[in-house]
Amino acid sequence: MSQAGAPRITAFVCNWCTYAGADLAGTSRLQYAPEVRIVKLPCTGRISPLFILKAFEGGADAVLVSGCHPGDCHYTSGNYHARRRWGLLRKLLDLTGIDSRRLQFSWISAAEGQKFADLINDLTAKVREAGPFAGANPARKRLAPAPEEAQGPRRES
Amino acid sequence: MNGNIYQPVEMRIERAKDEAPEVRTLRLAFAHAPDREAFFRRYRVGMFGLYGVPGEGESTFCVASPPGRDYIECTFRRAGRVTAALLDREVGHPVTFRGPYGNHFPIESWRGKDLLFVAGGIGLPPLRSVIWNILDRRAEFGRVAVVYGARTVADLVYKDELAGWAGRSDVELVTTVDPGGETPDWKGRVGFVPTVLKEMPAAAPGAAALVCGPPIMIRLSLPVLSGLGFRPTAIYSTLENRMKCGVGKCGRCNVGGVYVCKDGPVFTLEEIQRLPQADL
Amino acid sequence: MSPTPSLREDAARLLREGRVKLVIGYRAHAGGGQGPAVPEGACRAPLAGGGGRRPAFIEEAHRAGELVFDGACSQNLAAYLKKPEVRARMPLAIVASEAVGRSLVSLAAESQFAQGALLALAFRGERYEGVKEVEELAALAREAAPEPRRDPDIGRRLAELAAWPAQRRAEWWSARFSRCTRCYACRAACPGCYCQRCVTERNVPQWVSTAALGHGNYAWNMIRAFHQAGRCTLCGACASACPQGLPLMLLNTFLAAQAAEQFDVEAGLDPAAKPLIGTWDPEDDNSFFT
Amino acid sequence: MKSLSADRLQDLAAALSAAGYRVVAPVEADGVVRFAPWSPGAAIRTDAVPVNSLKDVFFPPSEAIGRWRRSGDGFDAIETRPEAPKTAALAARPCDVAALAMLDAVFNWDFRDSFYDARRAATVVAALACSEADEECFCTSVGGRPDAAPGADALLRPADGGRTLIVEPLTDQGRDLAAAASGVLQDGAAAPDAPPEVRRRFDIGRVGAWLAGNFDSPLWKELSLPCLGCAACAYACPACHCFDIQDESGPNGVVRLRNWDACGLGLFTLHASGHNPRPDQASRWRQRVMHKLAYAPERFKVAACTGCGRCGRVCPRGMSLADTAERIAAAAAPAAGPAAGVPA
Repeated sequence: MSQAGAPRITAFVCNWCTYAGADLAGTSRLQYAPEVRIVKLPCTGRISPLFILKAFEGGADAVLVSGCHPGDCHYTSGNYHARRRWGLLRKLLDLTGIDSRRLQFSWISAAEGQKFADLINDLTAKVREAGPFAGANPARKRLAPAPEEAQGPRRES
Repeated sequence: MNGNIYQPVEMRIERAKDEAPEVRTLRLAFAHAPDREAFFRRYRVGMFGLYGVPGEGESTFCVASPPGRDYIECTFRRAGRVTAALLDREVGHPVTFRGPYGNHFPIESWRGKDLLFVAGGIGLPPLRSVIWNILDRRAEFGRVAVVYGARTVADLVYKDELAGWAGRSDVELVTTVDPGGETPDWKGRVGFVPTVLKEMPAAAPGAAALVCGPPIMIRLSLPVLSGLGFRPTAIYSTLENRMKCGVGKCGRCNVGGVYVCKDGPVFTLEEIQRLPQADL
Repeated sequence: MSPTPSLREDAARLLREGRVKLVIGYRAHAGGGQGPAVPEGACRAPLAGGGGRRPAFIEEAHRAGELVFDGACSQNLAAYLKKPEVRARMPLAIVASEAVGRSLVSLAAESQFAQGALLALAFRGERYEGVKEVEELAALAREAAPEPRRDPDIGRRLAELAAWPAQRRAEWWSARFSRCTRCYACRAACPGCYCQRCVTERNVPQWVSTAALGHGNYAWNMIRAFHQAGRCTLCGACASACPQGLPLMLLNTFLAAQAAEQFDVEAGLDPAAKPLIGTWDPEDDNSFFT
Repeated sequence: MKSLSADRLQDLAAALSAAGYRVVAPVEADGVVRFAPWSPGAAIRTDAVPVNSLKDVFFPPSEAIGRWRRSGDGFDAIETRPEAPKTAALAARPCDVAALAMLDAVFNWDFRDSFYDARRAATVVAALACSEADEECFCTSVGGRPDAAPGADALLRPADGGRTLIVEPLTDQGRDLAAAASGVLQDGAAAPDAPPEVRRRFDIGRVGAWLAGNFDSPLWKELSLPCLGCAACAYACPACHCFDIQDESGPNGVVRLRNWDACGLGLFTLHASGHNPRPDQASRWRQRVMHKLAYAPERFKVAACTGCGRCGRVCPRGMSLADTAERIAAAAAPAAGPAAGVPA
């Protein structure tokens, strides 16, 4: 469900741990905030900085990146590679106006359904508190295909 | 008269036909009758258009169908983003079109004259519109011969139409495939186009040759055509430079003093030879 | 003593002996002179004209006399190793200031030229050091800069930015990026931007918009800087090349400092260095993960 | 004679702004002087050639030329009109104004570009005659001059040693502009300053003759070696006009953009098949020079270079069209006279 002012959160998660954790949260019927859109990748090592930029370009209020705990990568070292990239990228984005309220990282295993639900709730609350990013988002695409789209309610897609 | 010249018209895919691996022909119907009328008022064989999918972009191909239909057809191979998007579209889906643009073959000057068409692979579509235009008005022209080759039998496009032309007594059709490209039941020739072309009869006075295909085929066919008696002013081809606007603005197709989208795409060999760095 | 005679002699000898096919260096611009003083803000890339210095491409020993070197030779010639026309003339020699030297070491670490394909006619300041292999160039660089060198003025500006709220930072950068015309002079001038097809030119899918608009300019400037993280030697070629005067060195210096702080990496000092992005350590900072 | 104190240019801008014009002028931001929208309080810089040219006013780096809304498997086109507010371009240099002849020609030579034309029609150009020239200036080599701006609607001519600007309306639009600004203009005589000396760097006729016969000259390779293949020169150029068309989509719709592009960039002519008819920088630099000094004069009867010198000022390697033309003129010299070494 979508409502005006609801934060838009994009989560890039790995297939083996965090996605399974999210799945567990679902099958365990844990309640968590519904605003997150999950994009499943084979491994956090596959999550390019371009994905994160694209999410902000498309109007995400926050981006979550999550995968297997260090040492648990299904492909041995994908998350280690990724961690190094993000250590730099998050600082660069922070410098240019996308701070840590908008870009978060976590390790969530397949067994951590509760952690996933808690994280999403926590993140959603923080993003709600920070408010919509649209006005301040330096990456945002500000092209209105249809003049009325700019003001219109967000469509579920 | 101050309309947006970059605004395409809407077309609907009426038919899609796979010609060869990754090569498809789309038959497109104009969504709005005035657009169709405007198109056919200006369209002459040889002209091109920009076919598009909003969100992906536009791609330039010749119009492969003749005047006198209520649709247009284009034949293209998967190459980049736009052709991939066009291949994804299904019958009934809309696409966009701008055109017709560019110059055209001087077909009226060929009345009563013999015509030799030489094509290789995906080079047949630009000539196909001319061939059908001629066949629609068959009595007005002299002998019509078509030499068409492809790397393999599978790569030949318009297979049904080739069969139709082969069955006509007023068209002389020679099809050929490169050595090794034949199948057990292949009835045509085996050999490269320039080789097969050598066996064609000499040019009659006023005859014209139209050549379209890969650069290497064109390059090797030209001396053969000269040997058959075709002068550079009687040999025609089309240039396929990369284009974006199609209307002589964006500068991409500029070669020498020529804008291919305005002064072409149809050129005589003599004109092409005067262009610097022509791909021949 | 002016270094030029020995530079010219070495260049001529290398060409004459057939050890290199090409020497890339600097020559005085035929037009010459500094010209009238340029008003502040005038249309001029700060180092572009380079005080009347231009790149020289010398293939014949008798032309080595055209070579000059002085403090005005500021263009980073290592960028020419990207050009197929230049690569076709390897082995070659490059007149290497300290900045060019560090770029060459960095490129060697990234296997951008074969061993023996490149010699440096090396300078330290304006002192000529002679013909150097890449390893010797690296030793020179380490000797010249035992401590990381950062422009203190840039450090001050970064500290100022860091103290602002995020929204103000976003607005400040957006105002600057809005001037970017996507001419890619930054990319062209950078020795490290050597991808044959840049990510902004990949269109299936189009990750980085090529439009000179806010979103495309932000994504482009982020990705350009990020792709240099841990690789940039802070030569300043990109910023000098930018016609719009975008503060690219703020981004580069910031990332270089981060690379040093987080991963103890300093680019351009070790031809055997492993790439920062592409390697990892189990002990890398994990504190930003929940 | 109408004139204006040179330090009152901002007042002129303010008067025009009050009269409903959007004012575009050389203003400084972050140490860079650019042709950009003027806002109250901003100083108008007449002492520096802006880094971008007047072209940007009519042909911006990116603009929407088409829009669609998605609907099912299809799209609904949304009419896309140019944004063309009533504009006054102040203090454009004569070389920039001269380039409008090239832009007018290419955007109208057959199909008419409504986006360019709408802004052209909505804009009044008040040129500023030059009082200084730097070493990159070469307008006099390509038929221009620093103290006249044919094609402008008005000319601001420095006088009284730079203290005064004489306002010379040249068209009805220019007269409208002067009328709108009458409150800040004064009557009375002023002595026009002598124009600066702009060195003539090459003989354009000789260059043209050489270009006609030297497409395959080895000189192209040599001249292009320093070129790193960016678009700084083309984007700064007042006459360069090549562009790309790119679609940008979102969940609900599509915007088709026209973005600047340049023949110096390697991908400009790259076919989807991988074939590139201009495979190296030598062929790209040749295209740029040929297009400016041979093809455009042949096709449009106007050179696509007005000698503004920006290419030389912005090139990261200090290349310039003037340098290239100079080299060409030198190469052409022996052939121009009786051929040396050839027995009569």
